[in-house]
Amino acid sequence: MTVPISWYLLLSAFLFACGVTGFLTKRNVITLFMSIELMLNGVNLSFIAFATRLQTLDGHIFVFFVMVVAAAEAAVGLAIIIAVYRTRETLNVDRVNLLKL
Amino acid sequence: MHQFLFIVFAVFCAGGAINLLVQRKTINSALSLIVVMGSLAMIYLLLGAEFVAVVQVIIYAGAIMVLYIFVIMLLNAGDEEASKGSNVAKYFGIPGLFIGGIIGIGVLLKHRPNDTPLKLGALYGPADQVGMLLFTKYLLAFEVTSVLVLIAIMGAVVLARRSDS
Amino acid sequence: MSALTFLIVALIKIAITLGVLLTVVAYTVWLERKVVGRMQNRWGPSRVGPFGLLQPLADGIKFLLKEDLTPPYVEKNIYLLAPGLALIMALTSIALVPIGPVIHLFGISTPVQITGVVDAAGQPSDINVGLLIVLGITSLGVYGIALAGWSSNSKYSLLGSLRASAQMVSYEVSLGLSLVGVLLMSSTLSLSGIVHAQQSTWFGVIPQWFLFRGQFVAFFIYMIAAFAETNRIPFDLPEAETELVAGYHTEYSAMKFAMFFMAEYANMVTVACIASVMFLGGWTGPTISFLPLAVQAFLPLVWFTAKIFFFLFLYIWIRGTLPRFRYDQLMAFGWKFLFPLALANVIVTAFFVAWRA
Amino acid sequence: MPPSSTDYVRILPEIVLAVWGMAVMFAEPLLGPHTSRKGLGVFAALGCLLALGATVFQAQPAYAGFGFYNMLRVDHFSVFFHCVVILVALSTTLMSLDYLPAHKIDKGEYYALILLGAVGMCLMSSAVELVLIFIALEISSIASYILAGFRRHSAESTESAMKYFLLGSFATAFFLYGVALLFGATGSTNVFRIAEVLNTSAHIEPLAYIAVALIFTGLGFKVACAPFHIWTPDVYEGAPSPVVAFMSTAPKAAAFAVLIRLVIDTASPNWFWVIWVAAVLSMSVGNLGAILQSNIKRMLAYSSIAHAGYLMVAFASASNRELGISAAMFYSAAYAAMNVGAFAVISHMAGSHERFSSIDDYAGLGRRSPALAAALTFFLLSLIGIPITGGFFAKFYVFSAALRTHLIWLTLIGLVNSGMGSYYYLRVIVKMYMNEPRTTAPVPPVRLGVGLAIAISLIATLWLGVWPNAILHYTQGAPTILAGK
Repeated sequence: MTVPISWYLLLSAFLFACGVTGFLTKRNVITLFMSIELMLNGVNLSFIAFATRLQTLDGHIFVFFVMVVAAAEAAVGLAIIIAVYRTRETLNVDRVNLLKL
Repeated sequence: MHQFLFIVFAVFCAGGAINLLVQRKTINSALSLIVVMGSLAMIYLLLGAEFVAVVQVIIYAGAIMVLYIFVIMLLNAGDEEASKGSNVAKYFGIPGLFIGGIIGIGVLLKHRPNDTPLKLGALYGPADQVGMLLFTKYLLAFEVTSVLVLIAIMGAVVLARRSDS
Repeated sequence: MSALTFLIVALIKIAITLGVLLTVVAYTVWLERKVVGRMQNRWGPSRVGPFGLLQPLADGIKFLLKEDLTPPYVEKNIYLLAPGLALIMALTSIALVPIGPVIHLFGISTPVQITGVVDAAGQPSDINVGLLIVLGITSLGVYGIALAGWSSNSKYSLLGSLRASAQMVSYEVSLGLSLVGVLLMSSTLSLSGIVHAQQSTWFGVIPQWFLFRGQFVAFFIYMIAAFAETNRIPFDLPEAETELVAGYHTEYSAMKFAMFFMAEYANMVTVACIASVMFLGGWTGPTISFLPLAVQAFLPLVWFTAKIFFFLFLYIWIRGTLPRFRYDQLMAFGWKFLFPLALANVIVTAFFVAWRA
Repeated sequence: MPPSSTDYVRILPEIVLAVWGMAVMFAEPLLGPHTSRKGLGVFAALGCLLALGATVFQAQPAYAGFGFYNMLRVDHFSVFFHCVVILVALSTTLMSLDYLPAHKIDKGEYYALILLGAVGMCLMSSAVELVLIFIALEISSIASYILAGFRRHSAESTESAMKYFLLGSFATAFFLYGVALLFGATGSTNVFRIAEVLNTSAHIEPLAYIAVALIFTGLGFKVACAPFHIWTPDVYEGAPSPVVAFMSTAPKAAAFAVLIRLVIDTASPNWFWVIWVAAVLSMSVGNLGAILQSNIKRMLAYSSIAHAGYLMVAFASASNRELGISAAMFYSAAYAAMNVGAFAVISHMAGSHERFSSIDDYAGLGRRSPALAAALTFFLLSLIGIPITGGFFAKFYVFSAALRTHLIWLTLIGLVNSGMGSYYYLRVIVKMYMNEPRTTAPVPPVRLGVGLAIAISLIATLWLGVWPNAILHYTQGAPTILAGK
């Protein structure tokens, strides 16, 4: 039994879309960050699926770099959250509104 | 078997992703994200990317998400409050996403003729070969990531350290 | 081997391993009480059965029959999930540990390892990235503790679990790095492959364990980090009872508490297994030729068990001896001493391996 | 085959910057808590100078070409952007020497972050492999996020960092998805290989179009062109002024470099209408937004969106490779010079806690500090595009490139926008010379660091405005090389 590659790509697109939706609708900063992680995960699945179709390990390598970047982003992002929380005492993005958007 | 396993984990994945959106409690969202990551690791295994799968568990589920949970606990992030903020993003973003999704699916469906079927473990990615590639062809990228990590560490320390009185 | 036989063999192996593991866990508790008792000039448990040998059974019955409280204001789902998660993660990793060589029983050959199989050429093989899976499962173990503390809705629990997760994440780095030296020398990530790399001896006497092949620094780093990973004295800050009542399991009682308890001891056993596989040659050991063949077949298991119990005794011994660290000392020790040392060990080993090649 | 010594020369500027950054990082904890970090800043500036020297060394024809397993490529194009980025880093370092102590954020990590961030920006201009481009992009972005929040006790600064981070990572995810699809559609992550596949194969996979759109979205966020500009005003307002000088120019120039390499070299021309739309939107939104602002940093933020729009005009005309690309390169250099200069003056004027950042605070500056006012006037005139300034020739080349590729409407819209834009720049100048000062407090004396930063920008702007041929000649060499395999 085989699985067509488009199934993998659809799943990956779905995860990405969920991430985008979360980013646009959620109000808690930490959840927003998690939505971004979800988007990156969706992308990773695409990389692996394409690598499998093309029979090259380059896609796997890309996933490693994405993971490193995600880890770095998480560290910096959570530090920023802590800094924001210290000056504001809130995690709601709508209340972080000193600078008008 | 492959199809069955794929469907099971894909359902877990999609369910976790949806649950992340629906949940109001931050910690529940985080847990559903862990479920997504775990099932993605299983899907990588199905494709034969064993090393990537394990690293996915160790890095994503074992390190990054622990950090998230840690911060959630540290800041005592409870329920998400429903607030009325600017909804511009929603009004433009969601329809945009919808249209983008339709285009994407359209492309994929149109693509159907050369839709490659993937067998179980179709591209075997053992640790030694991945490492070989990492230290030859991608050597520069690998070295440059150290700068990235250094910046991240430094930034985290600078931004989150206690007030220097 | 047909699929059905494979399945049956695997199930039998799982059942046996799980049974043995849980027994070992139960009797480690007994051993601990007994040994610590002797160290402190007490008797330890002595009433239930000869030498108190039935004490674990009595404890188990007690845990089962006690009232199972769920405090109000807890996050119910996560509160119930956490102990299960901790126990499952603790029990899972034993599946990857090679406990013995290939055995032949009833016309079936199979290695004494749940994930191990015999390939077409009759050679034992297991998962290629076995060690990484063990590390992955260990890194997931922190969720049980973190979630327990979070969901209990109590400040002691929260503080305990914050400490625990920070501690485990920090020491995991040194733990992982300390194993890299061994990986460089054995050039495989498969656990049974690592055991095979240590099979030969020098002069027919001294075993070529990685501990004797220059990895003793790594061994000590591993042991220290492992103590911190399992939250044992002198690194048991998450449950430091003088400050935090009982840390993350303050709000747990009866069977749910017992699950945390079992998870901790199962983790100790796993850590000991990995230590003996990575540094002490796993199930390898001297063959004693005058014994009958049937007994000799079981010698590897004996060696393995002996090594495990050596480590378990070490745990108990240290518990009876050392005081607890202060939390900032613990963090400083992990990051400022252990981590650079582990890194240095990796670099030195890498140079050595490259020079030999 | 291990990399040769030539390979290392090809990343020499990056090596110098990285080593200097790490040296600053290591030196920081060795200094006592009350020691001034000015010495570290001077040291970092020296590192920038050395990196500039390394770039000049690298520019010799002997070192041109691919390096590190075809990961990067040294050519006119990369050398040009290296110089821009390193000069911006140098000016930022110099203007921060006195800003940091005044705001009680005198930390060595600041300089280390600028140097290490510059590593990423330099690599962005020379990388030809998407893996490396992605990592370099992230280095530059993450360094900018942290720098934006460097005044971490100020609510504005942390808020700016948060918004920048959120939208920046969001954009990164889009970029990455685009890369993944491009990888799937063409089977490679090498820019030249991708270009080859897309330009030669008879049937381009539709996936490639989606991929380019996603990549464009991601990079559009980074260069702040409309409709992906919303983060810009908030982030620029909250971030420390020297940091704004840095992140409104260097990462942007680098992102434009990536955009040039990727979009122009890989996409077939039917994509240029998207750039056309983005250019028109950016110019209009930027200029209209800027008119409404009362805070000078916000005003310049909107102006930077408008300038991104002008740059996009150059892109839209890049179907004529020679003119479009060289105009875009010239524009990014000119914009960097004049914007850094303007922000150098602003960061000097800002006072503690960035109190004086309203346009009204600049009233009467012509009398209070004639030299500063003259410098700011010069930079603002350059932003308008008055002759003898770099801004003039930048706009001139962009619009003439557009005209030569028969983009009449785009040129017209651009010119109208240019006229509209002059209003808000002139408003500041009028305020400075015609209005009464609000306070009698003397403007703090200009120290050496800020003075040098202003001088560098002034000279660069003037040079580009008076004698543009040398630069132009150099940039015109780039496109032919860029195209060649």
